[in-house]
Amino acid sequence: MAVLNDEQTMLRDMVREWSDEQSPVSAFRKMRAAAPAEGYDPAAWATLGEMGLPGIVIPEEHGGTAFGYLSLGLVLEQLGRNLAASPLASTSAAATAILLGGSEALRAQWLPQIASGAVVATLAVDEGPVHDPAKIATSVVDGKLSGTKAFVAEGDSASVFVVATTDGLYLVAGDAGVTRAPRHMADSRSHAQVTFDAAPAEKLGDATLTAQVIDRATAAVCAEMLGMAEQAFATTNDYLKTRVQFGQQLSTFQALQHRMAKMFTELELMRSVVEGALEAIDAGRSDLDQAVSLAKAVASDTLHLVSREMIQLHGGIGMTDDYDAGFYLKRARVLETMWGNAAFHRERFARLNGY
Amino acid sequence: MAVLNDEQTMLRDMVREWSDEQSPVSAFRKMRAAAPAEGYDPAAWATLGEMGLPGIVIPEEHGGTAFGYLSLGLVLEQLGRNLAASPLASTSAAATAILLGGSEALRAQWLPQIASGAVVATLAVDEGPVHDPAKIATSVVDGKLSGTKAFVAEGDSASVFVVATTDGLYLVAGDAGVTRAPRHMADSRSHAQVTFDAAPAEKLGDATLTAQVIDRATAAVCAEMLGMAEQAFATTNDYLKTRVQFGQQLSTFQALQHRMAKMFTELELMRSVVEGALEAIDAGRSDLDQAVSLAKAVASDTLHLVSREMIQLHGGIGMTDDYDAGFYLKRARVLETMWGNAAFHRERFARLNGY
Amino acid sequence: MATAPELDAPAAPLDAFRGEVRAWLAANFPASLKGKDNALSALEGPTELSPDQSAWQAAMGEKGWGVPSWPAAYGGGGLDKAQIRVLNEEMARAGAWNPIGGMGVMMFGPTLLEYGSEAQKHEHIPAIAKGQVRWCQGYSEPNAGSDLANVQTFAQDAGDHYIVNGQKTWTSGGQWADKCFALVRTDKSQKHGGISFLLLDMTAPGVEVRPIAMISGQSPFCETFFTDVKVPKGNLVGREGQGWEIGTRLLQHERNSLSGGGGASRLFAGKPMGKLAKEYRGEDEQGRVPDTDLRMRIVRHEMDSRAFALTLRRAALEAKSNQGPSAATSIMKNVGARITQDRAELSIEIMGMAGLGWEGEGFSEDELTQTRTWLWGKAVSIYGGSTEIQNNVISKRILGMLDHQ
Amino acid sequence: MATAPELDAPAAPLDAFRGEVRAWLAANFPASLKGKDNALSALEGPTELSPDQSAWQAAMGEKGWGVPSWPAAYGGGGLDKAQIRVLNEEMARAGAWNPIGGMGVMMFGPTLLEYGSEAQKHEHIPAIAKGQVRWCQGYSEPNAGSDLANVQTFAQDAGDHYIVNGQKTWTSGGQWADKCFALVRTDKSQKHGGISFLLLDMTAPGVEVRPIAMISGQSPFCETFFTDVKVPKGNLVGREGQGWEIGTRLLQHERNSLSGGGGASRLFAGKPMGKLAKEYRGEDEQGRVPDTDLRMRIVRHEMDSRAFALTLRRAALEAKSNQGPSAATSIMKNVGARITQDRAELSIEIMGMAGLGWEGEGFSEDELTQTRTWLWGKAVSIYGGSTEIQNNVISKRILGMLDHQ
Repeated sequence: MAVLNDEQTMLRDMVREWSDEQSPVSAFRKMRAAAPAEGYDPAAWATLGEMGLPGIVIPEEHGGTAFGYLSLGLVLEQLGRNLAASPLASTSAAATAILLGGSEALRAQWLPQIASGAVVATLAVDEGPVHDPAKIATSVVDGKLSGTKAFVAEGDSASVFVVATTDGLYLVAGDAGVTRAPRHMADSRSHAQVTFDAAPAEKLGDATLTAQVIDRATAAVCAEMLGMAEQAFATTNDYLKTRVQFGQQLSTFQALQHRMAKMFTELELMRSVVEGALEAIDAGRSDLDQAVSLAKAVASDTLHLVSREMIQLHGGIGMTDDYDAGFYLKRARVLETMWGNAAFHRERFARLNGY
Repeated sequence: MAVLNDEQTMLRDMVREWSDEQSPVSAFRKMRAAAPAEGYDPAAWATLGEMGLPGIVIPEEHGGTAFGYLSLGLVLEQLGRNLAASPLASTSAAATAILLGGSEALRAQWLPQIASGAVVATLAVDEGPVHDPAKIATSVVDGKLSGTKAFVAEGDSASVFVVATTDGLYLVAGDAGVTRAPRHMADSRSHAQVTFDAAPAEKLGDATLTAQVIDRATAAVCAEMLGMAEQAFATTNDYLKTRVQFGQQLSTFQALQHRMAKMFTELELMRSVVEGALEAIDAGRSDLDQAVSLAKAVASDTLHLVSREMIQLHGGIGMTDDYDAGFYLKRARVLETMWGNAAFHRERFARLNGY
Repeated sequence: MATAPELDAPAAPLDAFRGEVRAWLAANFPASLKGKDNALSALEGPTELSPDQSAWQAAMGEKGWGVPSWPAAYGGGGLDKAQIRVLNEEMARAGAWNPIGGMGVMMFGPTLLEYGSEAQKHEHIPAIAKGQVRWCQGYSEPNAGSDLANVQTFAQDAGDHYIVNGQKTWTSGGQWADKCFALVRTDKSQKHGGISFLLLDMTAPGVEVRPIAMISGQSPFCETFFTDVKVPKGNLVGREGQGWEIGTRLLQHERNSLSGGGGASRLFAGKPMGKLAKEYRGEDEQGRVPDTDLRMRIVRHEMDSRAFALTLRRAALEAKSNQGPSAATSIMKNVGARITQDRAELSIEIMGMAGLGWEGEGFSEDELTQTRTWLWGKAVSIYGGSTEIQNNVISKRILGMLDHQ
Repeated sequence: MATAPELDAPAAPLDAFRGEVRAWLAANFPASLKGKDNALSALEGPTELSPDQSAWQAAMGEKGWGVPSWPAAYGGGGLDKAQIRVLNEEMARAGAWNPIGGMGVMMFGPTLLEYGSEAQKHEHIPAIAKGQVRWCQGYSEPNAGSDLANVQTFAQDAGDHYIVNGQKTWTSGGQWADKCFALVRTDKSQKHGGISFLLLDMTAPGVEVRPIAMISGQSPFCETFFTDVKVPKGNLVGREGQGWEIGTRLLQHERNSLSGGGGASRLFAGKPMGKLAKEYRGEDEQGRVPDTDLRMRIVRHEMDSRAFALTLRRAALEAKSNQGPSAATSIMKNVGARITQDRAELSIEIMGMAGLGWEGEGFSEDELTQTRTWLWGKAVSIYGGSTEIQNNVISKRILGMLDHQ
């Protein structure tokens, strides 16, 4: 746990309490059964809005709290622990793009609405099933944006899109020229293919901004992954202490103890790199690209391990849909894939380090 | 264990008995202390010669037994178990080169002397510290061979060299134009830098032959590695049953049991791929290059694991020079490196499979 | 010069049999079914058979070739190993597959042939051979986990019959099964020795099944409840108290079919990973998979698969020779599970988001199948003796290690 | 807006102290010794000090800056944490290193400051601070392994002194040590409570040491035999029976120095792996390490190293705040050992045969050192609490798991 100031500690404790009491995994299970068109529970999102969470990375002048990315990470970690479905990560990344690249008019138009939770925004970058910011065909001609984006998170509900094009980052708002096709994925969250056909667009910045925004979106995802890994591990640890086989608690079997100890070791390293990336963003460090690739690679590998071991160490019950382990496993792979998997970020890290 | 015919079973049992009784690891320890110029115990080599082992891959018409590579592997495995220092692997690979590429006159001249153990032969390919058959500068002009070969196994004692050049494989015999500089390595075996300065050379074959001979030399090394891994594991398993800590045999600790079970699993796979490569050579299979790369990669990884775990599971005593674990560790890394390490063979395997 | 024995040596004297098989297949295997076998179908439950499927099942059932090694006297094929190999080769050549399967064939039939009475064999074996009766397994109980001997389901002696009460779980195909072979307790005074092997009718009064939904979206298992179920004593296989011996023997058949080919090799089916990667990721200027990290992990997996295939071959050769059972057999379950799971994880990684589809538009049928295969595959290291149990077995039985005192 | 606390925040009020340090270093640190510290020197034993080395040791000893946090009253530097950071920064800037080290500094001194009598502190601490007396550790015994409480060496009460008999092993630097702090048994009726912490003179009659040759070719450890060794009772630290408490406290100092920096970070020293790989393997047309498999393993290692560095930083920040001791501390030993060993294995792999030289012609000095470093590094997961013991500790103390009953 990073060293927090008082307001960060309060924020974390508030969200943790809300998550455990109002949004446990059973809330996600209900949402899955209800299958709302948005891909999340609108009432829960409204509550997050009342708590001011959509404004964490938005300046106070635009209705936010400007707590920054470490604070956003604390929130996403707590939500991730119980798999809360919310558009907070996507909306915050899009807000950051508007903040960093938007004109004063654009900021004034959109940031307050985002901060209040009234508008859901998202980032639309990849055009295929694998993250590859170098492979973008979407283009803008005379202020009209055309192209198809695959697997856009929160694409079902977003009314503001921050879109990567051959010419940098653009903002598309409203429904004109926008077609959504939902993609039902294993994690039961919102993903959609979004097609832009001469949609009116306003420029936010060039390819440098695209990269900056993707790095921030990636760090946010890492925070959600940290919470998931933490809780998947804790749930498994509790289960081993409850379950009796051959007359012994599973937690007394040394082979399992050492596996858990090794997983705990990886989790501590994961926490360090994820918090390190969030802090690097807040500090505006020049090597934050490396910090983010380090975080995403380690977070992906660790969550992969923990989600696999959660199933294996639970045995048969972990394979059942009535139990929560499958939710962690499915969401884990989606987040591992999002914004580049461990392999992508290892390659990027090597190149950034010149070898 | 591959299915053996009667003569193979007899051969294996004979060598195993000799190795355990006449050439245990203590014999290697004595050889290290005595540090003979040859890099092995000449008396032991003479005994192997009397047993007919240097002729295993040599046809009967040239004084050998023509048992083939699976049989050679059985012998090297048994010698490897107790780390016997002998030039058998190098000599056999060189003999294979003469057999496959040599004129009738060359075969008649050298194979009988090799089969009897009177002449030690070896293969000289690499010119740097890392195996790379694509990087060869040694060349032949008017039948005179010039170039420098690094880390030639048995380079201290060999009187016949099979040398890779820009133009394929050549045979250099005797001392004319040949200079040796010993390289004292961690495994306390014979390695030398050998410089050829216009040494008289006879051609054996082109680059295809070079590749064929290296594959056979590699498979022979894998067999030695198999014996080493087998014995390192068995010694460790015995130790865990002897050693008592906290009032319990180490072998009763489940965390160690599972580690040993996993290592045993890898060893069984290792045996399959090593025997598979040797059988592919004897059967003249067209995909023996893949079989050899598979064997060397798996053998290297497995011996690496077993030799590391041998030290770790022995604890402090494994770190002492009085104990044998260090010998296995040091020899393991040399053989892992020889003829390409696991990384080299994984790359080669991928290319051979077209991806 | 010594040569290694060939597993696939040509069998010339079998030419006549080969001709017979080929002709029979040509006459009986409907061309419309060529290659239409589906590895996941067992998880989805029985579907309505098409007329061609029904005809094919009836033909194979009549011929006994669905269970080619079983005695002809009980409706089996009565073939020897060489003939079975020819049959398999010709089936593969014709794109035909075996329509007779399930637990009756893989596990229960071989066990009943060994332990059953004449009456029991005549009653049950022909129906299995024809694919007419589905069997399920009543072993696992709630809270017992890997401790199979912890049987609480009790069969009370009531003269000429038993009254069975208790609960089983992980009953594979329980909702579709006609009958159940179960471990029940007939004696509470001893753990292993109090277990008996009993055959139950799933349609009998007092039997209730509830399907269990799995993470892969399928429900191939049930919870099964027995409440005062009346079972004739003629349904006891072997003696009272012999159930643990019979039950573990049956598990050997299960393991052989899981590791030797059956389940595991079906899951291996499909294209090489390198090929799949090139389809989804393209190739670089040197013709390589461009993601170097992924590529090196594909190599490791493909090498692991080949090493496993060579080990299966080696164990088969060793079993044929006089060397006795191969120690390699003990690793099959774990390595098979590892390769199955690694393959699935690599596949979905290669496909990216497309490998994580659940249903609906935007995914190919292969992609949606891959998601389910990946999730279902997590079971292979849990069921039929978990990886942890296998490691215990290796360390105790093969390596001679003892329990903590 | 919230910002993370900075570990390396500028310390303006320390400017005067910084100036003092800089001036003192300029006056006292011999330029010839710049950067000449050697991580392996501790394994090779003491060497003849050059005049410059002697002068540097004497200067630092006199100043007390070799043990900067120790009280000035006992010859220490008497500096606070902020001052120590400045000292370290200025030392690094000047290429200077601490010539005062060894077990007396790392482990025994801090423990004696906590548990020793005034007389003991005045007798021993200043000599350690000046680097004049070498200490060794008498903990491990043959056949005890990781079970440190299995102490057999017996100290018989003989009035004003003890008569000590027994054998210790893994006595680090025993052959070069002047004194030894040892765990001895003063009561055979209880395991932990019968252990006492005793100081012995290595030159006393009845003490014999035999160096143990290691696989790396060095002999940094000894077997130590005590035969009727007479030890005054004034050499008992704390009470009789308090030895286990004092001894484990001392091990905390050892672990802190191994994981926090000291030993481990010394072994990390050296160039980045990517750079080393390019030196030995060249680069491809895109400037990458050409061996793709090796390259991806280098990335993993470098990432692991950075994650560890970030964890060290995080634990330090957490310790400074009021959050209490960080759970991250429990992983330091194992991760430090893993990184040290992975680094060494990667280094010799990169170098190929050149990384496996033992002695003589054909290898650079760096290459020969690398071989020894690799081999010696196998010890870091064994000594000072093996990886297995650390995993036991994590699972019991952090994860709350219990022993098998």
